[in-house]
Amino acid sequence: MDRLGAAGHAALRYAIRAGDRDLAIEVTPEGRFLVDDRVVAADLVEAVPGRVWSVVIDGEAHEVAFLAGDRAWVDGDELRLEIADERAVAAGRAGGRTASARQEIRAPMPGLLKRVHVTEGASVNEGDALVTLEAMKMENELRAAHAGTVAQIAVAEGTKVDGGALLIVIRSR
Amino acid sequence: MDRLGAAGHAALRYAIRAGDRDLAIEVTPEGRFLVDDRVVAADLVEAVPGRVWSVVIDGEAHEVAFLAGDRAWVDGDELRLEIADERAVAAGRAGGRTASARQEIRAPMPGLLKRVHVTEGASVNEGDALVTLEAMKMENELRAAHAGTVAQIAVAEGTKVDGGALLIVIRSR
Amino acid sequence: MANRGEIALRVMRTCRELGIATATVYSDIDRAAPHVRAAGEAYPIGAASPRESYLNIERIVAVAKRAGCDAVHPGYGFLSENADFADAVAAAGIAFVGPPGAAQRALGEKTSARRLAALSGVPVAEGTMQPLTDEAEARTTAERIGYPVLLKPAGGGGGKGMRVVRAAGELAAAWRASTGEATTAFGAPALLMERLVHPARHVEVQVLADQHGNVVWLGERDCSIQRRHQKLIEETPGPGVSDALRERLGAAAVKVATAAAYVNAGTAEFLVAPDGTFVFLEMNTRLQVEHPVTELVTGLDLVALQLRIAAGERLPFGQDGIRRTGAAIELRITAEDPFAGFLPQGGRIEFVREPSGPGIRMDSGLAAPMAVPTEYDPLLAKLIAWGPDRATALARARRAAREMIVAGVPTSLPFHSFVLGERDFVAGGYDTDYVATHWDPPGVPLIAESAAIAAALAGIARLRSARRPVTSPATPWTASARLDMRR
Amino acid sequence: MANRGEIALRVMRTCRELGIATATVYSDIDRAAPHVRAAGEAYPIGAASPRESYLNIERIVAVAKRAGCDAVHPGYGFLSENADFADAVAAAGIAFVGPPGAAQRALGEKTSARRLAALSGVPVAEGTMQPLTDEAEARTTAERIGYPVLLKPAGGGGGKGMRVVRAAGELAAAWRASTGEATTAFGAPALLMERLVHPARHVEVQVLADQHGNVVWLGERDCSIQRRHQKLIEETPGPGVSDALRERLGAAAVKVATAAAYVNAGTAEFLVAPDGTFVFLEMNTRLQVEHPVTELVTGLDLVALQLRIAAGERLPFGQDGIRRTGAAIELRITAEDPFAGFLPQGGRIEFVREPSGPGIRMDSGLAAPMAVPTEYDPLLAKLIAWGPDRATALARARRAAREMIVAGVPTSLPFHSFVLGERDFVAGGYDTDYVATHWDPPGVPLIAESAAIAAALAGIARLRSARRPVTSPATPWTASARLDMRR
Repeated sequence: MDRLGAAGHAALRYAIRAGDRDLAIEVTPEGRFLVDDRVVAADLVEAVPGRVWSVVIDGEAHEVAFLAGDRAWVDGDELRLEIADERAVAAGRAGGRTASARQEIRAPMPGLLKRVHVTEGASVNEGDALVTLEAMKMENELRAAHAGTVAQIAVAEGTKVDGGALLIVIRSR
Repeated sequence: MDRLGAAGHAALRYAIRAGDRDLAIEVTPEGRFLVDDRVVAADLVEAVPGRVWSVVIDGEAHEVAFLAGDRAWVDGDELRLEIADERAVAAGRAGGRTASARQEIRAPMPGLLKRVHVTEGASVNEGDALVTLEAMKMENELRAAHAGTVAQIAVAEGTKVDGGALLIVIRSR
Repeated sequence: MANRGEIALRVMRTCRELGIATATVYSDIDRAAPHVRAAGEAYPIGAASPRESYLNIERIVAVAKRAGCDAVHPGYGFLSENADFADAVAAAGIAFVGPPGAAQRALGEKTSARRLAALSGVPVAEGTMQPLTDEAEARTTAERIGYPVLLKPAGGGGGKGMRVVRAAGELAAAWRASTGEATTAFGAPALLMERLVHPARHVEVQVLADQHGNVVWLGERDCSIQRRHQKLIEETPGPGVSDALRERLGAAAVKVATAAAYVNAGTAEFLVAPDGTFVFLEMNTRLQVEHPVTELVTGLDLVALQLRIAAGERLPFGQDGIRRTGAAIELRITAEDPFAGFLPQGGRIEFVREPSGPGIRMDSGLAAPMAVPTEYDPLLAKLIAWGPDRATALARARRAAREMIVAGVPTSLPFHSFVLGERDFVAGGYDTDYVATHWDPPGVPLIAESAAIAAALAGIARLRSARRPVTSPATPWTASARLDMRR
Repeated sequence: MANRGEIALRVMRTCRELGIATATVYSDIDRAAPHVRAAGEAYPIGAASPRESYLNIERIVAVAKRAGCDAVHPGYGFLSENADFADAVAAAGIAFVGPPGAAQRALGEKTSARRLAALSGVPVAEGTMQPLTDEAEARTTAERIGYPVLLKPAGGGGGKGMRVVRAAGELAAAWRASTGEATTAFGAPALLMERLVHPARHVEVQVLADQHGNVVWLGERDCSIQRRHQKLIEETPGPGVSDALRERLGAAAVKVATAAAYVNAGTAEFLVAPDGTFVFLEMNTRLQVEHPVTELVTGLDLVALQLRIAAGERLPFGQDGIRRTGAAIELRITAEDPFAGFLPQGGRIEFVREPSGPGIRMDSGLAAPMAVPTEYDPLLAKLIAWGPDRATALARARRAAREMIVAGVPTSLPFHSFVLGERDFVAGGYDTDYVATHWDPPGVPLIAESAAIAAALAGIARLRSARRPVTSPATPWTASARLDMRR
């Protein structure tokens, strides 16, 4: 965001990952859009401030809503929308790209860390149970999304954790 | 509002006309409410910022919404809510109080002033047609709410008027 | 979709359920309107003024061609009863979802509809069988059939331009006003005159006709609750309609439709006198605003049936295949101030809370924020309630109406809550005079003292909080509001 | 009203329709919750933690007395199946809207319910007829009836604490987890064991019983679409239920209810094997979350009937007075992330758009803004659709689900749109394995390239507008947005 702010009124280039599509988008100082270097005649209107947009492209009407974080809603479908400027992409910081290198297991909600099933340095396979989090009257097992080695255990058993708290870090082999 | 602002943290006194009830309300610097000098244990919560309030008074639950201008919604009923400070009341500026002395006929919506049926100085009876306003594909006749004399005709026939524009002033006999 | 607002949304909902892709048109002022956001494709057709956009046949047909539409649904109002539009769509090789131009002409011009009904043995009110040439003829006709009489535009329905003339003295003014409105609304000044049937209930019958000559009637709707001859509340079954009368009305509606070689959904309007005798008024050659009450008691989707009929399919049922269960009522939530003679109000919707729950269906064109243009019909949304019996339907409608909040423009909601609690209406004993005889807006509803106090306190709290910086979204809002009260 | 959320609102809606004044309780965190705003009276009963508030019998009964309640409705969850609560309410001279404590004890403890069913000739799954004393007994039992087996809390339903044990090796962990969850959820660690009936459909039957010994069944609901043994989608009629099977299930449900001297609304749950044989699982001694699908096909208001039964009235109809028309389906909109194993998510609702229109009923506890506490059940709202046939009901549900927007917390909506478009579900061929075998979240829905581009453009426009001062409400918003794009 800072970088965007700094960019002022120069042309802005973005790398977009919308769902499973990668798009290079440029916004000219006049506010015209180039998608993968093709000019797109897009008519955008903010229907609900900061929340819902009406987008008409050559007669095709779309409704877009922003739900939370990078989750967007388009014509009834949910998708993840990741926006980075060119440098961020180059640096490989475009969302999702680095997921396989380093996994952070975070608490999806506030709760009690009932049990930790692994130790630091242990190697885990995809799907292995890592911790048990008790929340909303249920015990939820958080599992590894990829095989790897437990690089860090950030929280001890029996701790009350906030939503989003880092619990475990897995590094891929 | 300015006066309120100026009042700072001193106790604030208001004269309320809610529907057909007149209430004198004082708000202490601690935020307690006195209604007609009786302390009222009111728990207020802003449910929708600036729009909807939940008010619980001794277990009685009320939902209050502000619709537009002085129109309020309470538990499914609409009422007009007029708030003035003591001085305003003294000066007879509390809404509605002076309605019978001077009637202002205003355009309820933008439209074309098709015809004016009266002349300045003419005396009119309650219900007399004063002007015909064409709007939303209909001709609407605006009528006198009380008998009186036409003190002023503010707009000429054939003029396009905005919503709220003053059209005619009637003074009661 | 050649329309806007709730009806555009309602038609597109059925299309999506049937897997039919949708395209709509919009005027400049409607760019961000809900019907544009809901459509698959959307095309601008000009300025806000209806003539420039929603009444512009050329542009709409051009869009329909460009978008490759198989069919065009006109909704109600605008071009829905314009025979030239129906012909233009057909000429473009596109199916028009409604009756063909010929049938529309036969029924659209009111005197021709009266002649047609009379010929097929359906009673009509005494009056002119041809448009009136001038005010003089109007005067002589009025003297012949006797005052009070009704002046109506011959060119269109919906109650626009209609005037009751009680005595010779009122004729001149009424003639002027009606001619003017007829021109504005239908582009044709022609008027006709009928003896006023009074007191009377306004009862209409829904009919469906396919392209193969099959015609059925689905049931009646009592639409007597009107202001300016325009409906505010409709219900089925009609409280004053016996089974025998229902059958007679249904048969009459089918006669008129058959005589006009009618196709698709239509509605025959009647006036029913206290003694159960009735006269045919006119045929609405389109889907009615109030079609949902019929859908709720029959379980049918009239829009889906319209599309199947337009596609040349046969009606999937005969007259004896139609079942009606329970009762339904519709409240028209309009941008009108019931405390100021139901004057339409434009403005901006700032906040909306719509009701739902058991037995409630909302067909709504509301969103927040949203502009309410003064250029179009003030209908914002329709609250429709079903119940196994009338009492339950009414109780549900009242409960829901009192849950609903619309901030930014005045609406007809206070009128609806009043009517649904009013003795005569609840008893079912009402006619077209109801609004005039029962709605004497107190301006001030009688609400509990404690509620008034609650409002006052909240109002003051709002004034006070107006002096604070806005709460950051991060902060829990209840907490912040409480703190404010403790200041 | 001794509950919160959508069920509190749903019950109070019926009360308002019947002219019954309402009082509710609320925990500190719920002070501004929709059910408090909708109630006639509202009383605080303690901290957010259920034990301190919605599970606090003493405080709730005290409030009921203070408010002078004639009856207490427990909703579902919380104290709805707590026999001590039913007794305490009755002891206070207040009508409990549900079965008396005795019936709840007979059916609430699962092994006693199994014994009771078996004695009345209703088939039950092979397993323990008494609670298991320890892990060792569990092990021997499992070996006797053979793996896979099912471990269940004996103390309560709702699928909480249930574990499938496929082999001896899994028993220890499962025993530990289930015991823990049983204690958390029901305050009792006792477990029972059943042979796993698999594959199977989860089919339940709604019953009504008055205080005069009359018992009827209203129809079945297929609730096989579950995650963690908790329901996500329910529909009626059950796609796999023949008329003959329906009659057998209904008769079995009535047998159990009669044997337990049951009173008020209840639900008998069964597992149905592919060959049409079934076993009784348990009786839910309360109003079910999914009761609306039965209301939509029968036209009845189950809450109204519950209140009449609690008031001592007789059932207004017999078994042959019940008609079922069409099909209905319910989608549970929960605050869970379907892309992350349906993990419940607390947070704050920032924006909501609820669907409506033909055939749609929303029973919702949503408002914006609104806090979603992690202390309670993640159910936010129920989207219920009716149609003359299953295909129409599904099409309407899908259309409506895709209209709905909830911003602020993840919801189950993406799962629902997937299921309603998925071949096997649409064909009706599914069982309790459906979620495991069909929901392999792609994480990325396949949407049109143009839609992705639209999203990207709007996203960038948002970033850009974030750098502007907020538009003043006075300025027309479309205009301002357009200007922004032209910068």
